[in-house]
Amino acid sequence: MISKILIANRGEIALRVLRAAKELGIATVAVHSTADADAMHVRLADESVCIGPPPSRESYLNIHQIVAACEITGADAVHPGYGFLSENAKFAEILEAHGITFIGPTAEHIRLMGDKITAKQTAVALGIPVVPGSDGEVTAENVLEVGREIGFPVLIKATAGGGGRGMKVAKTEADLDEAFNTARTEALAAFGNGAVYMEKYLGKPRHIEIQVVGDGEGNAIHLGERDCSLQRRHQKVWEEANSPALTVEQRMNIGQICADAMKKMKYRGAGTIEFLYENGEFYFIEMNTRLQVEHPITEAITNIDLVHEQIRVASGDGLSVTQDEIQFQGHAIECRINAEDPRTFVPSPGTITHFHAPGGLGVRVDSGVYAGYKIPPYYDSLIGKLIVHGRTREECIKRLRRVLDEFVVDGIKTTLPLFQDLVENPDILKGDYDIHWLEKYLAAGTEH
Amino acid sequence: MISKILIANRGEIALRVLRAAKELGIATVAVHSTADADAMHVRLADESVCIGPPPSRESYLNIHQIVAACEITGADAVHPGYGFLSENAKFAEILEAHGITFIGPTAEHIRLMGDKITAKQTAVALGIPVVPGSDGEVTAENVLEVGREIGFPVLIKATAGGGGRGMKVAKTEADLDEAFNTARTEALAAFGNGAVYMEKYLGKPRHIEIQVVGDGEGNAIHLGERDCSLQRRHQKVWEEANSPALTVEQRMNIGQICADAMKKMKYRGAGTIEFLYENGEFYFIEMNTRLQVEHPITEAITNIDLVHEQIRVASGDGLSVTQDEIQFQGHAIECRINAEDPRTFVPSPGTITHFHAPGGLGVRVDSGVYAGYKIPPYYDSLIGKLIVHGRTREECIKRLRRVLDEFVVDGIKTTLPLFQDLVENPDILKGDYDIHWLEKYLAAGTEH
Amino acid sequence: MSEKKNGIDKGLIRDLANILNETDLTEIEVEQDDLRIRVSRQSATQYVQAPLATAAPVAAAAAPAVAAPVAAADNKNAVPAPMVGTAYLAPAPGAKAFIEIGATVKEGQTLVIIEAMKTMNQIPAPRSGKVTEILITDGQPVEYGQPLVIVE
Amino acid sequence: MSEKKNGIDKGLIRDLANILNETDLTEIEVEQDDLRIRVSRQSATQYVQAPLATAAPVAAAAAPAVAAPVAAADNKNAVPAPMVGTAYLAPAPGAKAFIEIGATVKEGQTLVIIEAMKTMNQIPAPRSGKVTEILITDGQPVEYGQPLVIVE
Repeated sequence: MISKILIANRGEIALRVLRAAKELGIATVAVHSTADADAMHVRLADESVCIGPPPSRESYLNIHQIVAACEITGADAVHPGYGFLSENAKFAEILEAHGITFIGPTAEHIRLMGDKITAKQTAVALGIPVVPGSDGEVTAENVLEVGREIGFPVLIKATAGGGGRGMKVAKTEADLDEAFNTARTEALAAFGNGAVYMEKYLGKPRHIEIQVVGDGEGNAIHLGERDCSLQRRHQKVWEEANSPALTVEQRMNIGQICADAMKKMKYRGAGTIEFLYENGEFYFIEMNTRLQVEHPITEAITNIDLVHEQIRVASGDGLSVTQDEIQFQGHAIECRINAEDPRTFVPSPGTITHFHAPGGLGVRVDSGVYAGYKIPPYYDSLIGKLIVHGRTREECIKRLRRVLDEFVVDGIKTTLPLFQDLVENPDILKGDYDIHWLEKYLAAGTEH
Repeated sequence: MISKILIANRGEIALRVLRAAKELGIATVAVHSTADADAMHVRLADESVCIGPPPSRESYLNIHQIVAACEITGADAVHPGYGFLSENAKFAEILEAHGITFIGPTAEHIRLMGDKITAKQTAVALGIPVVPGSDGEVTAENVLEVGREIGFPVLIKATAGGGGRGMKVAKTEADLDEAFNTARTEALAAFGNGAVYMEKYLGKPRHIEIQVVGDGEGNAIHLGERDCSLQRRHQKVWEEANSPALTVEQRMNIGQICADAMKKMKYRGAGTIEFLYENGEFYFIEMNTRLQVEHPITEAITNIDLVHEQIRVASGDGLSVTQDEIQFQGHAIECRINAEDPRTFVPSPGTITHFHAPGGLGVRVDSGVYAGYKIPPYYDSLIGKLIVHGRTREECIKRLRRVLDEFVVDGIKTTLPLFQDLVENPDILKGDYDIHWLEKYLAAGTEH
Repeated sequence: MSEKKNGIDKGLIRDLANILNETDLTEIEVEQDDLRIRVSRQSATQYVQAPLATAAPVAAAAAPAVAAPVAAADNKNAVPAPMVGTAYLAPAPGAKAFIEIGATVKEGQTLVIIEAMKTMNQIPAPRSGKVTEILITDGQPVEYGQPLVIVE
Repeated sequence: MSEKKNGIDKGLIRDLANILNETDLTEIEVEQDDLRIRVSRQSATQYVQAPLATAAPVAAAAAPAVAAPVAAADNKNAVPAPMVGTAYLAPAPGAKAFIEIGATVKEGQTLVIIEAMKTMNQIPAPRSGKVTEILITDGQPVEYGQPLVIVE
């Protein structure tokens, strides 16, 4: 049993974790830098400890200080949130050495999935589909055979490469010879090494991720997918559950593959398996061994509180549901409200002079800010998440449109106007977008 | 088709209706008294019209002004909310005469259910269970027979009576003679008329109401029940869906009876059939031919937006769901946040200096107030509704407890502290309460 | 950050501060490119201005259905509409207007009529005086309390 | 940023300030291309008190895990805790305390020790001086920045 959780994070996710702990009747300790003394979760926590000056490495990333805060408060568990120390295997080990429960997976699993090479090897071993590629170098002799095996279009890449040089796409078999030869020549010229390898080429993939939770004893469930294709500089901006692109059958199929993989590895806690998706196929990118920012859309369509589940499995109480009890209800969209210029994305820290969250049916706001709150300039710009639920995607979008008009954050610039544009966009309304869509849309907007 | 809705109400319900209209892409007109010029829904509406001075009878109850506001804005429909003109048959008729759609039932149905006697007759005719009673006077000859037919305990009441005089309970058959004779004697002494009649006696009933929606064409559905037993001076304070007292079978059974009744009468719009409930039996009290304050708890467990349904059926688009598509998911509780002293219930109008709504999973706030809002002293004291949803009643209550700690309304007194007490009370936690519980609880608190 | 940049910033800030003091302002904010400077001074008594934002929490207030000349609303000589409806300046289309600017009116004399629910309501002058302003046009919708005419 | 640009800005700001004063407004904001200027003045009559509530939006602030004597936090002579941990006034239980009130200490001399993660950290005097106050008790948990001792 966990009796007191120290929340080793800040901002909306610290508040999110605090809410779950309070609902479960568990005492809470907020740790904070000197810049966050006025934060909402600090005010709401049972106890608080200042752990250092504003820079993260001296406070939220300072393992020593966080463990010391556990010691002086008697916290017997730590929830790391996302970012900061949430995927730091050493932190998990140190906590374990001190007899403190880390609310997350084992250090071994964090390490395994934290390294791109071992993560991909593990995925293959667990039956999770990965991007097909040549096992090593392709040569003039086997290039056609490997190309046919992988399936066109394919990408030829320099093994020594980087920065796009020595990289060529062969759309069909007819393009293969030329692509192979050009890539080799470029590679030799650029890197003094003409060796190339081959991978499946994905032109317009979507980013689709599967939420999993395991109890560490060999039971695991999946909670369907989230479509996070709308990104800017690899930052997710808008997420949906379920994906407008998947059928129920595809969902349950890839979900089951992921749940089975988690059972096999005896994964403990919440995790997300990220894929690129194109033409009905899924290709593993990475696994995040922690809670994601966008977890509330999964909660909206399943009514399952993922932080409750994390705390349950960390306590040894197991999962609260079985796979067949999980029902997917309706559609949910999350908009990330950042303190940024909605076009240039330049951060806009400052004091929030007025804050009014929208209300009504199907609306959730996760935010630690309030009227009078001063956004410190030291951390990321996410100041809140708006999650809207509807019975259908259409109802959800209509509701989102209404809700965006109600949301008031004065005193700083936010990304709210971007979402007001997106909810009117025909591609978004159709759900017709890939991971390049938002960057192209923003680039086009700047040109005008 | 409806293209522009005039919202003939104020406060949170005006905002509630506005939200639904916006989601459906329908233009909105807010009408308001001079006291409500700064109201949230007035600010959010497409158009607004000031219709009179603060007193309701000169503004929100002034049919002339409201119809004139429709005329000058071109509104083709009126949503009456609850209270004010929502159950005024004449208003519905006048709108109809002006070619304006009244979003509600026919004037005939409003009138039928607005009169206690015709309402009870209609209920009986439609197969809705009513409180069993003697048809007229009981005499020494038939008193035992009637008593057995109704079932003990029974209440003997003076036909000329009032104020508890000439009223006696017979718990069992053995008490009957004495109760009958005493009641007759008292009745004769008090009213000069010894005639008495008999009714089923309900000692500790619960208030349970069934939500129905009909399309006016003979289709109707029920959306389960709400338990509104926690009342003070006949004002509901805390409502739950589903009731902690009913089984699924009872729910579906009484629900079906109500839905069938609405089909038979070709009821149009949303309505609520209110019952007293004791020992497995339902006894009709009255029918409200409008939206109820507490409708959001039904929305929380069904994901169906009742105002959308009202607008749909008023537009002739029919219901969006059939009975077998309705699923009841989890448990919801509503707390009415009034600007009142939480113990004495003395109204506390004034300026809200700080307002911070709680957030997170399963939380809905319907409120038109904001920081800086001045509560006018002319209208009722309801300033917001907190609706919390969980997968089970236990989860819902734990969440409610967390949420109440987060809700900040500064500058005035509110009923929030009452709810903080109630969520810790053993009877409430067990769901073990009747319509007298809250009054007794409050009386006991005052004594200490 | 270069010394030069700091120097320029500081100079500008000093200049802004001087302006603030000289002009008796309490706040100046300047934003250009990615530079933003705000200088402010609190009054000695520690009062701060009422947050106007709280009086206007939503971006856009609803457009009144009718274009009320707000400035006139507080004019004590204004005659307000006692009801919602459509205001007319003449008893019938094409007829002579009840009043014109500069006219002298007697208490009780009809100024305009307001039509509501097919009924024509004569709006009388509340007092005798001179019409200095007519704030509505013929056929304009009006809301309760909206100033119609100024009679001084 | 060019001198000219600054000069132009200043002229505009002064002009805006004059307009503000002449018109009895309280705020003017001008935005053109990527330049934005806002000038404001609090009117003497329209002050209201700052809602303190906005600085404390939740009913009860979290209890700090440690009881910091807040008043001392701003004392420039206070020696703050450089880390989280348990503070001890003596090198071992029962041993003589490092310091006592009235003692004179030299820069670098150990004032207290803070134990964190089984490690004893000596907290040295940042300067020579006289100990006028000891703000913690032996074995008390302390947070980052919490004042420990006052050395004047």
